[in-house]
Amino acid sequence: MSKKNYKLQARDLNAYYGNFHALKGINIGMEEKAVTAFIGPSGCGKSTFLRTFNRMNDFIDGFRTEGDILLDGKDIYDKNIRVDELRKEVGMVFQKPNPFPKSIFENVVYGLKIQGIKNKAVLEETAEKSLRQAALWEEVKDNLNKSALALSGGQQQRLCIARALAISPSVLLMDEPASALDPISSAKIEELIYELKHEYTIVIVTHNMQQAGRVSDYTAFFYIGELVEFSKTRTLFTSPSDTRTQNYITGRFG
Amino acid sequence: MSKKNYKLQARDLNAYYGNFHALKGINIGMEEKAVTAFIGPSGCGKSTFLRTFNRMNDFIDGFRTEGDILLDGKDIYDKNIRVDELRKEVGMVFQKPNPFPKSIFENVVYGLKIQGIKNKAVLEETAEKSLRQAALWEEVKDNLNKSALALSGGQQQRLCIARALAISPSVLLMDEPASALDPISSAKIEELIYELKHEYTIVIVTHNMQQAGRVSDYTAFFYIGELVEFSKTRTLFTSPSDTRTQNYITGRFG
Amino acid sequence: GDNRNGEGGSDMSGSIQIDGSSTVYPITEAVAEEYRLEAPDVRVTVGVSGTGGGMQKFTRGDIDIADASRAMSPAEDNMARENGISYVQLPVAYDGLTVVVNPENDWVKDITLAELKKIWEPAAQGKIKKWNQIRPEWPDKEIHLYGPGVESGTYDYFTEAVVGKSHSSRGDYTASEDDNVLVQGVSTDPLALGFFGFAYYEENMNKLKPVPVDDQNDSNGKGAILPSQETVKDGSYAPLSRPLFIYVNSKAAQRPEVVDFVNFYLENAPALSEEVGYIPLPAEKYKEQQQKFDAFVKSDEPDSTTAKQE
Amino acid sequence: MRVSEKIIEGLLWLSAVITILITIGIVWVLLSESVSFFREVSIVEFLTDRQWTPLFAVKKFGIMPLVAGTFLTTAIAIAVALPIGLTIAIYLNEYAHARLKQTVKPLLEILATIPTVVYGFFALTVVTPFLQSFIPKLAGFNALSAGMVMGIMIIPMISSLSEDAISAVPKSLREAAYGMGSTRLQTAFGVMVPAASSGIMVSVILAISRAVGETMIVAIAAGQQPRLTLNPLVPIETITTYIVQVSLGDVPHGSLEYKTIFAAGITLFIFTFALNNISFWIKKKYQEKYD
Amino acid sequence: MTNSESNRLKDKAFQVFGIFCTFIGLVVLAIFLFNILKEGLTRIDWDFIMNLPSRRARRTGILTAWAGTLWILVLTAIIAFPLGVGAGIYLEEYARKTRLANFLEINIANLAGVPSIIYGLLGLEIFVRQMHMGGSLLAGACTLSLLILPIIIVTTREAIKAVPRSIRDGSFALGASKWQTIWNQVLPASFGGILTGIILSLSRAVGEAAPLIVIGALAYVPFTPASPLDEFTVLPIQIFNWTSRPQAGFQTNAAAAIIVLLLITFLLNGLAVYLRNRQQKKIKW
Ligand SMILES: Nc1ncnc2c1ncn2[C@@H]1O[C@H](COP(=O)(O)OP(=O)(O)OP(=O)(O)O)[C@@H](O)[C@H]1O
Ligand SMILES: Nc1ncnc2c1ncn2[C@@H]1O[C@H](COP(=O)(O)OP(=O)(O)OP(=O)(O)O)[C@@H](O)[C@H]1O
Ligand SMILES: [Mg+2]
Ligand SMILES: [Mg+2]
Repeated sequence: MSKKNYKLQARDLNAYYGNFHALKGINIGMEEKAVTAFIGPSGCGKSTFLRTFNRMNDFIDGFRTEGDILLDGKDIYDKNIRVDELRKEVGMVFQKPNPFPKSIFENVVYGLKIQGIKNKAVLEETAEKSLRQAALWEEVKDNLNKSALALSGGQQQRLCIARALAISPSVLLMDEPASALDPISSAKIEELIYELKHEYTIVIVTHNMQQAGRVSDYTAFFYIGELVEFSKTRTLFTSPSDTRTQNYITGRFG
Repeated sequence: MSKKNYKLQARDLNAYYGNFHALKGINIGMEEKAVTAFIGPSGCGKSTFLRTFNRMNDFIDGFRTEGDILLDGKDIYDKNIRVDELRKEVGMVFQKPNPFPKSIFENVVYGLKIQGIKNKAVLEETAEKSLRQAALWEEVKDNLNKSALALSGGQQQRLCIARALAISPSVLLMDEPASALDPISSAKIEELIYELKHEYTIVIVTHNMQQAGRVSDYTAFFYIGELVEFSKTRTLFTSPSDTRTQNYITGRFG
Repeated sequence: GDNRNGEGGSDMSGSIQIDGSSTVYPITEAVAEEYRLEAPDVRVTVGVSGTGGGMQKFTRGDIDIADASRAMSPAEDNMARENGISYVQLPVAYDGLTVVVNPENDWVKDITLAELKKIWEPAAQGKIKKWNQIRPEWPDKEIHLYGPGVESGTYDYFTEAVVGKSHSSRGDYTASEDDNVLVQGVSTDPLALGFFGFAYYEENMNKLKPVPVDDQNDSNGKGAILPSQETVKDGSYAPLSRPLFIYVNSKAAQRPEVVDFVNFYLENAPALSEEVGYIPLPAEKYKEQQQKFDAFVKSDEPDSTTAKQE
Repeated sequence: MRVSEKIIEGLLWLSAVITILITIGIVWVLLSESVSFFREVSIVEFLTDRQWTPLFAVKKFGIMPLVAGTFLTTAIAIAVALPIGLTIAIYLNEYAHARLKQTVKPLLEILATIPTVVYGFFALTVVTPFLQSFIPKLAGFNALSAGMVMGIMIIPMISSLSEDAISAVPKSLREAAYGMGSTRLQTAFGVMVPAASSGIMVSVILAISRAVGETMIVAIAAGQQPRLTLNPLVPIETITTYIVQVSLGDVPHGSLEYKTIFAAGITLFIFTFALNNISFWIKKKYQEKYD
Repeated sequence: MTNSESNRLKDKAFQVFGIFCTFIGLVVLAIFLFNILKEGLTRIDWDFIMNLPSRRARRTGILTAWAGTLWILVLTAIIAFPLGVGAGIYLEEYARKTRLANFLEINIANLAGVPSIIYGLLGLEIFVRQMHMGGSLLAGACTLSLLILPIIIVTTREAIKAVPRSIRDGSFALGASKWQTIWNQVLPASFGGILTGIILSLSRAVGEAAPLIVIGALAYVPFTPASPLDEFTVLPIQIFNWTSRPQAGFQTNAAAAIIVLLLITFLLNGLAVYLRNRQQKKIKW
């Protein structure tokens, strides 16, 4: 392994759901302020891997890892790591929209409120900023006190993105954040990702290879729990070194 | 309106969620054994419209329609129509995978079982056929008795498709069936749709315009509850008559 | 006294339904248990709905025999008449009401009926609060009163005997339907004074101190008298002993097993009532009851509707 | 098929409507006796008199002391059971291991199955002496220990049913909360409890109903002195205690004294009716729906 | 940082408090069980289980009491289960938001708050008197069924509510009728929750004494019931009766009978917990 200072790194990572070996000996390093995309067929372990970075898998009974996951060189599975601090540092957007059963405003400022921020001006300002970033502001600005559950699926997902942005994490994990969005919102999110990478390290799982191509600097291709190939996005899409990658990106896959 | 014999038809359809006017004066006719795609920005009413065809909106309090929906020329909101019979005729696949908390096999044959079919050979045969059509057979054939909830999201969605196919409906409604699938499975579903349209009338909601272009014969573009444009897919994508359509398909939309 | 040889000596069969007072219940239960050895095919059941509940069932003709810790009220008698039920009332034992204090109480050696009245009469409410208000030589400490619930026959009888009018007493005392609860209260409260059934005192002698009562009437024993089997039976522990009854329905008395059972009851009541903590009537009283019952069975025609009372 | 569907719906409808018949039955039984009670005693006296002595020679028919006693013991019970029960529910859901939860939950449910007679004696012979050791003014019979023990009894109603409600909240909400860096406490109180509020409300309603209707514990340990007070240290009497006392006692049925229990019963009925409507309204207002 | 530290502190504090609360419940339970076991365990032997009642504390037994309790349990379950679950299904799945539905809902919430003694009065009037069942097992079971019906209905509804809408949608979209959807999807998925409600309510019925006393359950029954129309006694009444007897021997008997009563409810609960856990393992949304 190179001695480079990665923002996020996995070393000999194996992960198991009970007896099922979901991730097999993964070694990867992700650079700071870059966008890394995870691609691969359904069930290959993309989500599982993504969720190890903020330890969301901790809740799943029977899930365990071997090997290390490093954030800024520190093992996040270390005993001294505080999971809540880790998650403030590593934000996440999920595959299915999961707004809280609260108002839109309360959803966005939730992360701030739990950090003890009560200043109304600050909350409102952050809410507007995050909602704008998530391309939702125009649609909801007059209805901030409406229940978030009354929004359409796409709107809900954008709200979840706004919510994650509101606590300004340094890493943003996104598990197919756009799969429930229409192309326009989706394009906005892509733009946003493009802007955000100047400040944040972003890891995105996507099924949309065009999307991966557009937004990411690096792409990792997974296949049945293995990291098959990891390189600059352009390289991976133009001259993949593994035939499985080749087959997958050209859609020739079985 | 033309006197053509449409498989599915909406006449002056208005739909409301309480006071919210979700669909505004929709007139559309869908041909038999053709694929019609619904596109449009998030929240424009695609799902709402799709769900009127098998009356899934009946369950939503405060939802009501004005105007007619015709299946084979018969009003499906007629008093004499039996909703369960209608739904056997008009199958549906949802946006979020919703497998039953049963085994994979039980999921697929559910529709048959509730029709009173108990013959094991028939059930098994249909299960295999439907799972093959949904490109899931190879992955699950050894685990048919495993709980469907243990499958990954993509696998779950394909299971739901198989489940809908098992009762051989004549119309198939699909609400972004592929938005949770990887490109490979997605491509298979597209292929499948292509095959199925020789026998079935298919209506598909999608956010993926490439997909719409590839699979559909006709495309309808919705915008804030209105049907803006409906024509042959090729026509709509190459020479849209409405500027809103134009803006949307070129991604220039705000 | 378990002096029978366990063999069933009777070929009677049928069923007898008894319900009513929880105070009388232990005696009836004991009799029923012994009777089973006598006539194993007679199904005797005993309930405890209280005298009021038992009487209601009895006066509707739902049950054959009622256990009662008080005599039937005029209203209940009316009800029986309306429903065409005639009956006989048979006293079966005495219960002695015992006045008790906490064992740590070293000042009360005896108490007079007048003093009890002074404590318990309605006028005492909120006024008699200290021991020295009753007798000046008693200490200047609060007095805490314990007694059975106002709906119970025991309370009814106590107020009648002490205050002179039933259901007439102060209300600010600690009441409980369950005498064990009162035992618990008095035995943990040094300032307590309470009263309840003799059996409860007898079983908890080490936790309670009984108070001899002087009714200031020398015709039935001089001075303060403690309750005991003897003093109750010979009438010297007056007026705080009360009779317990059973009532037998005349229609039921047409059935041989009921007659047999009631005779058995009266025969065995002396021994069994003592065994379960009550005080038997004098022997001749039982004879009287036996004769009364015989007469009742003979005289009473199936279609007779006249109520028979003492 | 359509016919059998109709028949099934009809049967289900019937079983729902039976509950109305039950209510009619209750009201009829209570009303038929209390009407003749109120012919002899004015409702004004019943509601305003500050004394309840129907069984004494000098009869007073003011229901207030019994209502106060009922309210007092119930309030104490809920004050004990709600914080403890809800804390347990949250602890088991957010903090405890699955296996601990699976053991503890049924163990706690045992508390609800112990016959209330036993609780009554426990309150009287264990809790009261224990409390007396640091509250010397505490009477031998009092609302405090009866209420506390009643609270312990209803803990599992709140803990189990609330836990069920919290468990039923979609997993994705919990993930969202943790994903934002919430602590377990913040997840619990910021997201899970509000999301499960309707279920928690139901558990509390059931617990209150149980406390209001509880008879044996208060009959044994709270004393039987109708007294208009909110002092938890002295003996009181609840409506239920009074009803059970009279209906099992030696009072002649059909007498005015006996009819008081129906008047008391209908009061209790109205009381719970009002209570339930309030919580019903709260539940309706704050209920959230998910998919 | 101070803020997040205080958050963490609160979190830890609550954890400690949570352990404490759980512990309190369990400790009280332990004290209970210890007290009862200490007093009653020595009294339990085969004779105690199989003897008929007797006035002598040492010779009496609980045969008729536990037999009556089992009878009552089974009959009550048979009557209340279909009614309660049926009403729960109706209200949750069929009832539109009409006035009747609203009224039913409030009504049931109210019934849940009616004290058991009033159900006793109702049972006495309806079943014992009007329907001439007398003080039989059937009358007792009917009375207790009414008592626990609201609890079963409310918990059934909650359990049904927890089944996601999407499952119903899936079923309806396959042409399932309403009842097929309920029978094949909703009920299996909510069975665990329904079971919990029924256990809680049955365990309440098992410990209930007051309404049965009112309708005329007996204290002395020297035979075991052979049909639902027989007279009966139950353990709580036996216990209630014994605790009010003056002789110390009966207090011991009461403790012993409580042990048996608890054992019955434990067995019941154990079975249900087992079923519920198996269910929860199968279904994870
Ligand atoms: N909680 C779980 N318990 C057991 N197995 C699981 C669990 N979650 C996922 N798996 C299995 O682990 C494998 C990887 O799942 P994962 O969700 O990471 O796939 P994915 O690449 O994100 O797929 P998709 O593109 O469909 O979201 C799959 O085979 C799945 O069946
Ligand atoms: N149950 C409901 N009650 C009230 N309003 C609703 C409901 N469902 C949808 N709506 C509203 O109706 C409009 C159309 O919703 P619909 O779900 O049909 O949009 P859609 O085109 O499918 O969007 P998406 O692409 O995000 O799925 C939206 O504005 C939405 O907020
Ligand atoms: Mg995934
Ligand atoms: Mg939609």
